[in-house]
Amino acid sequence: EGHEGERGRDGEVKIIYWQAPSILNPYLSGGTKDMEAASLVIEPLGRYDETGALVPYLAEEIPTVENAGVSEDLKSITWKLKPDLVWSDGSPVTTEDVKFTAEYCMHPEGGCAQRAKFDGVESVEIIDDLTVKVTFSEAKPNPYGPFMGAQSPIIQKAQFADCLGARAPECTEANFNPIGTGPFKVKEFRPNDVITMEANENYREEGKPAFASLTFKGGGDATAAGRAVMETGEFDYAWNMQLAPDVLQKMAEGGKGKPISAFGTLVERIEMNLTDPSPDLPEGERATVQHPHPILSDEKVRRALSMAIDRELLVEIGYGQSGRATCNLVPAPALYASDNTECLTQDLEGAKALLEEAGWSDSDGDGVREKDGEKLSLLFQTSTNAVRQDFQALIKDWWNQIGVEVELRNIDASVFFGGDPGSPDTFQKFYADVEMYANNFDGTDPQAYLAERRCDNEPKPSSQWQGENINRFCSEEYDALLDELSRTGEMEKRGEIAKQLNEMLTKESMSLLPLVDRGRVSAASNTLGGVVLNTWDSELWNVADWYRVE
Amino acid sequence: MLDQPTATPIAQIKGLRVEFQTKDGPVVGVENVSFDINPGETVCVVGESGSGKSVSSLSLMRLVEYGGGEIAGGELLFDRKDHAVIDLAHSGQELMRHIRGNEIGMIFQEPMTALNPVFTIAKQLTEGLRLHKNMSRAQAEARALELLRQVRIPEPERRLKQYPHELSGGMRQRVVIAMALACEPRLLIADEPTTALDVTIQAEILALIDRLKRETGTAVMFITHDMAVVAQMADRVVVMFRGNKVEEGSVAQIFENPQHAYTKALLAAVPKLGEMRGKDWPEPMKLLGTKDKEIVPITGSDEVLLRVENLTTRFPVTGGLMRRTIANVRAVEDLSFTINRGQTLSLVGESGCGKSTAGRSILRLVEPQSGHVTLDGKDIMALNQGALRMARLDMQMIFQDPFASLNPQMQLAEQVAEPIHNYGTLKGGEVQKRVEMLFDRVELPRSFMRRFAHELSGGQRQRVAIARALALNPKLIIADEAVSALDVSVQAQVLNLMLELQAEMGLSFLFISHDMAVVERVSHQVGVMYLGRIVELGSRRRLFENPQHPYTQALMKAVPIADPRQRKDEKDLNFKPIPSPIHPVGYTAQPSVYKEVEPGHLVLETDSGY
Amino acid sequence: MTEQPLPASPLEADLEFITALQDKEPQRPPRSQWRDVWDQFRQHKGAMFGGAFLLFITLAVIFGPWAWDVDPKKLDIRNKDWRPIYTLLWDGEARAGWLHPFGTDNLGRDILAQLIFGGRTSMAVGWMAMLLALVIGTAVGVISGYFKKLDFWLMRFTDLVLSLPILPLLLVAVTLFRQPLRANFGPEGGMFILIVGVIGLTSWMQTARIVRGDILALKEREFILAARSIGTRPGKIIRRHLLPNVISPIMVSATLGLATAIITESALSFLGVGFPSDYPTWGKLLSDAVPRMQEFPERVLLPGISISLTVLSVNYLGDGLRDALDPRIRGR
Amino acid sequence: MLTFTIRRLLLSIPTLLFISLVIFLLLQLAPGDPMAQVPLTVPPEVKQKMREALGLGQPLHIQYWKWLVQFFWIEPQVFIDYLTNRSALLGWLPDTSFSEGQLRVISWQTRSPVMDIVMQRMPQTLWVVGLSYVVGILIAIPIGIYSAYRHYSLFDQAGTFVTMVGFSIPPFFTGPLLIVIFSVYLGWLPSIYDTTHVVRDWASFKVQFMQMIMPVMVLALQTTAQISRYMRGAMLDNLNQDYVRTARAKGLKESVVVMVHVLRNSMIPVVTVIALGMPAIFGGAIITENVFKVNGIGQLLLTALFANDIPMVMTLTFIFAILIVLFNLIADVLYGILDPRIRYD
Ligand SMILES: Nc1ncnc2c1ncn2[C@@H]1O[C@H](COP(=O)(O)OP(=O)(O)OP(=O)(O)O)[C@@H](O)[C@H]1O
Ligand SMILES: Nc1ncnc2c1ncn2[C@@H]1O[C@H](COP(=O)(O)OP(=O)(O)OP(=O)(O)O)[C@@H](O)[C@H]1O
Ligand SMILES: [Mg+2]
Ligand SMILES: [Mg+2]
Repeated sequence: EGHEGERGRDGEVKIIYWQAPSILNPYLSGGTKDMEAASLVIEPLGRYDETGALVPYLAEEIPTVENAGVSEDLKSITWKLKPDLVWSDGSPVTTEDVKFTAEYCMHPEGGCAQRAKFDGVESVEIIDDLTVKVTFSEAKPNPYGPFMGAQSPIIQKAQFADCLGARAPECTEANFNPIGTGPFKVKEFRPNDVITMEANENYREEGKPAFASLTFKGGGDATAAGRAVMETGEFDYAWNMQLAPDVLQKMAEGGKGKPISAFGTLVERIEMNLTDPSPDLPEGERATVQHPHPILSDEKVRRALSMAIDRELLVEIGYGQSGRATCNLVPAPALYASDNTECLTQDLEGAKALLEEAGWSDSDGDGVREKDGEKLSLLFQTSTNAVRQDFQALIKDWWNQIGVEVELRNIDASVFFGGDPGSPDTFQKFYADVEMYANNFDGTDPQAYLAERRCDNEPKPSSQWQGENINRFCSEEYDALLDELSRTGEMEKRGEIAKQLNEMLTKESMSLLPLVDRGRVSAASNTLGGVVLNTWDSELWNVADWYRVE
Repeated sequence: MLDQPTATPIAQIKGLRVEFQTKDGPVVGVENVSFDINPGETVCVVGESGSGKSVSSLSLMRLVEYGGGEIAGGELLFDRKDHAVIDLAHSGQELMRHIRGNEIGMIFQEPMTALNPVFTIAKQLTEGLRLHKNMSRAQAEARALELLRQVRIPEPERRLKQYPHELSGGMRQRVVIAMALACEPRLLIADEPTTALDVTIQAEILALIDRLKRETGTAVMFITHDMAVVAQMADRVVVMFRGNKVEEGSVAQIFENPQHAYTKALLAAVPKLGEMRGKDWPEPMKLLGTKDKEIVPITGSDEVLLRVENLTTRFPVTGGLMRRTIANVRAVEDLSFTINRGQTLSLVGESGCGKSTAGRSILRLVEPQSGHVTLDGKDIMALNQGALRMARLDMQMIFQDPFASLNPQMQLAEQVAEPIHNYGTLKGGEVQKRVEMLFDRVELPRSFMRRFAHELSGGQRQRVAIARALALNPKLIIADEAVSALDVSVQAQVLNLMLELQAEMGLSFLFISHDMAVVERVSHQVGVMYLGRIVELGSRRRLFENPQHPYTQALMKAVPIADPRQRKDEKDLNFKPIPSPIHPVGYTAQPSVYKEVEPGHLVLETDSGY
Repeated sequence: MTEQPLPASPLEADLEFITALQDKEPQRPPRSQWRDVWDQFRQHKGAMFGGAFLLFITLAVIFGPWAWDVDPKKLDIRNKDWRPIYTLLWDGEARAGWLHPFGTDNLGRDILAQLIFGGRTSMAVGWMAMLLALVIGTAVGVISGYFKKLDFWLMRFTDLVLSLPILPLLLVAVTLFRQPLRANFGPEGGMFILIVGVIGLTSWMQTARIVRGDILALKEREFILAARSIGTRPGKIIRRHLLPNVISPIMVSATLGLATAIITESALSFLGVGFPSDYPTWGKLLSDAVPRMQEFPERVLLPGISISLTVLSVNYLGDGLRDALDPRIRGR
Repeated sequence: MLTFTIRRLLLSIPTLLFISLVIFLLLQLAPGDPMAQVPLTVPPEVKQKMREALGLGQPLHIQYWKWLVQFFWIEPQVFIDYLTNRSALLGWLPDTSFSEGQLRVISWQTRSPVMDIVMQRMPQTLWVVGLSYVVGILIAIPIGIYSAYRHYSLFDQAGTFVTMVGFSIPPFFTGPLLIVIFSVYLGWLPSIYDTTHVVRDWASFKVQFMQMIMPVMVLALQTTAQISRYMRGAMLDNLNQDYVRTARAKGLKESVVVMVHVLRNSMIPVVTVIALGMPAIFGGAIITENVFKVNGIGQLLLTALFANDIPMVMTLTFIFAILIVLFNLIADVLYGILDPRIRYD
């Protein structure tokens, strides 16, 4: 294949992330950019590959029930490290480091961003230098939370020993320059700017990485990053090319590189607010379950709104190759993905009929439907982002056509996703009728993701507006089915239940309108070989295999 | 000197015509002027403002081009050292640069602005020397020092390192003169070199130029509009009027036997010190061109209108970190006088002696420290702001600079009407009528009412200011150097106007001036101020005929007299620089104690610092 | 106070000498002030051009929607990415036509209509923010220049505002005021007020500084003292005597202010805080079009040129007005 | 002059404290949350824990006081330590360790001391923004002089036109435009600035030069427009002064008259305007830095703002405020030094 040879033979590789990494410790940040940059240096025991399958990294193999790595009762998992692993500073990797990693993240004062990965972990026991056992307080059908994937890599105990808990932020040197086992090690870290790395001479695989050094530049915007890879060839790899398809295509004509894409579970959706966000309500009752939404509580209206949307066109305008129209909240893996395609055909006439049926008709001829003197008027919010604004415009146009008045609002992403309970503009508070954003789930198991829509998990004043049930969906039937899912271990059965749950949220209740299954798009130079885009883990998961094509 | 027929003239101006291209088409600055300047001779060019004096001189330097002018005709013959006569009007700028400063030196009108504020005196003085005489820096500085000595600047070494603003006006003008003389030019052009200066300094500068001329044999073209200065300086006189030469002759001819009507009128308008000798009351000047009108002395009344007692005004000088007052400028110190209804009291004195401050303190435009001001029985000092405003109905002010005291952005009628509106003394159409009447009164055509200040001549502007002061029918008008900036002819008219108004309306004036001749003409009472105090106070007649205080005597001597036979000698002049009026906070001044030398004639006994 | 009769002029002229001695009268007959201003203004070619263009563009954005009654928000996906009509000159194949003379954007919205509507907003924001900044700046400048006691504090306040970061300020303002403003003025009106407010409130400092400096100098001029001595109250002195004399620095600030306001608005659009996304402004049209500027240069050029020309014409207009409003220059 | 300076410096302390309080309150009021960039997959309780770890829950006055202490007390100590331990200048002094174990102002985003990052960003900010200022001034001054000297000439008109156009075009347009022309089509210049590039020799200097051209030009356009307008105005004012005529009457060359006498006077107001523009250099240029990925102070502020990194934003804006107050003072003092007529106190 032409990528055999000695380590460092191919010189330098340059990666551009238009959001610059600010720290190389995923436990303290959780931001994608930081996590992916860190994945070049520190590694977990195992990763997900491009198909979502588990592959061992520092571990000898992936523990399963079959190979007795996972106990029958699903309450513990035993990992075995590869022998003779060394850190980039030459010291051996031991299970001490694994245990320390868990301690580090589970420290109550540390504010660990990946704390959820360690949920339910009761203890981490060292069996021997290479064997470690994680015990959970209850059965875990998916025990691959800790030490799996880019979110939870192993850090060196020697380096972080003094950084536990409240002292975590003081360890600037460690956070900026973690010692790892990955193919590269940090030479210089400039927060929010650029990282220069060089090949780890102690990397476990012979002849890898092919590059002697790596530059990881941050800053700018997606357009500029794409341009640098595909048009000017200054960089080899650019992350997250969230650009309109025509722009992307035009850039690809530059001939220096091409966009690459892969699909995961990220779904752009419209959430329907089932509670009343009216500013006339007293603060504290606004957008809470006490007041059902005067318009959107009616399933017919929601359905009509969904029918009016042409999802294929949205994809064409906004994502092109890197998006797929979808009617599902869980679009992948295949096991969990429902085959519902009902929503894909736009039906404006049907939508109008449905609205008539629901009692909304345009009695005064101004193009907007009314019922009981109230106008069918919606406030539609989303974060500031060119593609989302185009979507808003299109959807507004369709909804206008069926007699719905729409006011658009876009909010700065840092506010919208910020979750500050003091701000009226967060997506959790949902002081609007409908809102659009994208979300996905970690790894391959949707259980936690579906469980977000439990009754009482909605953001509300009493929970400081924290909570993930954004549209305030509540159904006892749904909750019962969720409980069943958490008790089920058998894969087929789990798939069945998950599909059913997914359809309850989408097809049946239309409380949430999935629009587009968004792939990851990145751009890679034509001279860069070995790139395999992965949506289940860090994009840079196999950077050790990258090489230069002449 | 005049009778030496031999020498060829240094400069001959023949049929000079200068045009300016303006937006409204060409304007003729000088129409037709011819005259010669002989070596070692002072030719005075006189004429009212705008008559083309400066333009002629600038043409000779070929500097009019930079002001947008163009020499449209005539010759400017200049005799260079090697006796080659060239026509400056047609020589290139390269040659002109060589002549300028080197062979022709020029002194400009405004000492305050003629020097570059950001360069030291040394730099500005040596620049020309190094250029024209190829001197090294050290040589040039040595020469500069010599020049400063020549113009008698005290402490010349120190001056070299100073900046223009650190020098007094007189010193600055001397620097300008030194600059003009630096390369020993054969022709010196002095464009109104003393107009902006005090009498005493003026006298010194005039004497200086005269002496230099005598010592170096330079020819001097002296431009002025002041006939008294002409009488002191000139060998020959050229009279200009609206761009033309109307008369030329020796100084004696011009003064004793003027031919042209304009010259006659000009001479008639010049107040001469001593003219009022023997008269008790002031009276309007006899101007040519006015119908034979009876000249009535203005007697006024004996009733006291304004009484000022122990007025003291100080300006704090702050300093140090916390900006505390560390010293005071004693601008006005223990001042007392009275003005009778319908009479005029004049305050004279040199620049900075506190005349303006005294005037302003009476109006409380600056807040006095202590003292009493009683106007018509009302204690001005005791009034609050509202009452003070009302009290100003009775007293108004006319300022020195008629241009600066009018708002350039407002129509004149509005400005005259402004006090009426402010106090609401009249309403509606009556305001208009009153304004029209005021314009008539100060002899301005009504068509001026809708003009702007810049469209008027200086005299006209000052009349507007007078009209404005009259608008409220005040009892007292404080005229702060109200005629100092005007041409003689115009000044005479304005003075007559003021006197007439006084006679007719019974106005009282506090007349502030540094011009003794003018003061002699208009005052009933005179106070001579020095360093914030009145050093001598008395009726005009007694004070002028019998000056007692040494300062008054010196002042009298310095005044140039418009009579070529009464030339002054530099030896007569004897002036000390005025000491600083700044005193530290703790300093207590002695009260002013006066000795009555004659009835109503007081002379200061306290040490005034002179 | 009794009215004293002023006697008629006693001077009768002796013609020969009076010509020699009396003041010369200005040659030109008196004319109305505004005629004069206009005459002076007319001589300034740049100002005439600027004024004409500004008038044109103002009329175009006000009355344009009647002449070109296409809805700028109307999507027409089938006809997206049309080129402007002039591309047909060299490329007969181009998607262009009189239906959309300036072409359409990537969602098929008519660019001409967007330019007209965007111009409305941009011009309105520019003018209002500029006026607001001017009013505040002038007020602060005049007050601190005129009242010595307030000077120090007002200038320190100016420093304070100068160092406030505009972006967080805007976010704060949006949070605090959007709801009430939206309730009272509608979503677009509310946002308009907010943006105008924030831009205006953060760009007056330069004007204040300059005006203050000029006022300090003017205050020493004699006509101000004269005005005080004739009993003019401070308010009136400021209004009638000081303000007209600082008109020229104010004009200069106004020109720069309008430009800055239009540009700041576009920068806000660029950073994503501003009007609703489907509400065009020149700045937003420009920043939205930047990624596609190679294929569709007209989409950046049209709003870009509109902004530049407007700013330029305001600048020239300001130059001309300054000359025309100053009677000293006008007199020459 | 000295007492004036000292007095102003003393008075600026309360002003600055007040400014810091206002900025602090403003940032507290601002919506937005440091957790915005954490993916939605991270559950809310975890985010809450992270917030607490940042000290977000504490009462306002405590947060403010902490910041004050850190900024005014601990950071200077760190600086002294740096001076005595590592700097070449004062390294000979015995090593101090005043700041050991004290908590500095820590950025929420990077969990590292804010001042370190600021210092790291200084070189590229000064190189690019500072140089553009210098270039802008160097271009603007001759344009201004000549425009004024040939008032209303073709050159003057063209100068006005070009500078106004330059002023009115936002950098987010000119930046990409230049990139498309010079990087994409012509391929002459890099579109992305390499902040790690070190100039060692001629070749590396050339690289540095190439990568600076575009951002410097984009920024210089704005400076040029403004400064040349001021320069022209000041020259026009001075060209009509009497002293110019005096200088000419001395027979000086026209070039000396204009370039020495007039220029020196006209530079007085322009120099102070230039001084007032200085803080902006240190503040960076948000949009241009972003377009060319220069990653200077401006970009730092922008990312901190969007990440709601309050300590960082607070510190940066406050440093900016200090600079503004300081340069205001410098401008005043400069005025006094350059113009011998002005004497403070
Ligand atoms: N730059 C100029 N542009 C247009 N007209 C000018 C210019 N300079 C002078 N003039 C005109 O030329 C005429 C003569 O002016 P000049 O300055 O020589 O008068 P002057 O006798 O020196 O007066 P003053 O005593 O006030 O100095 C005046 O009418 C004036 O308006
Ligand atoms: N506002 C002020 N602050 C400080 N000192 C002042 C102020 N006004 C005047 N002085 C000082 O007070 C003294 C008297 O000034 P004043 O203006 O009264 O003199 P003057 O006799 O009118 O002089 P001139 O003939 O030049 O008008 C001078 O030394 C002057 O410097
Ligand atoms: Mg003159
Ligand atoms: Mg005075």
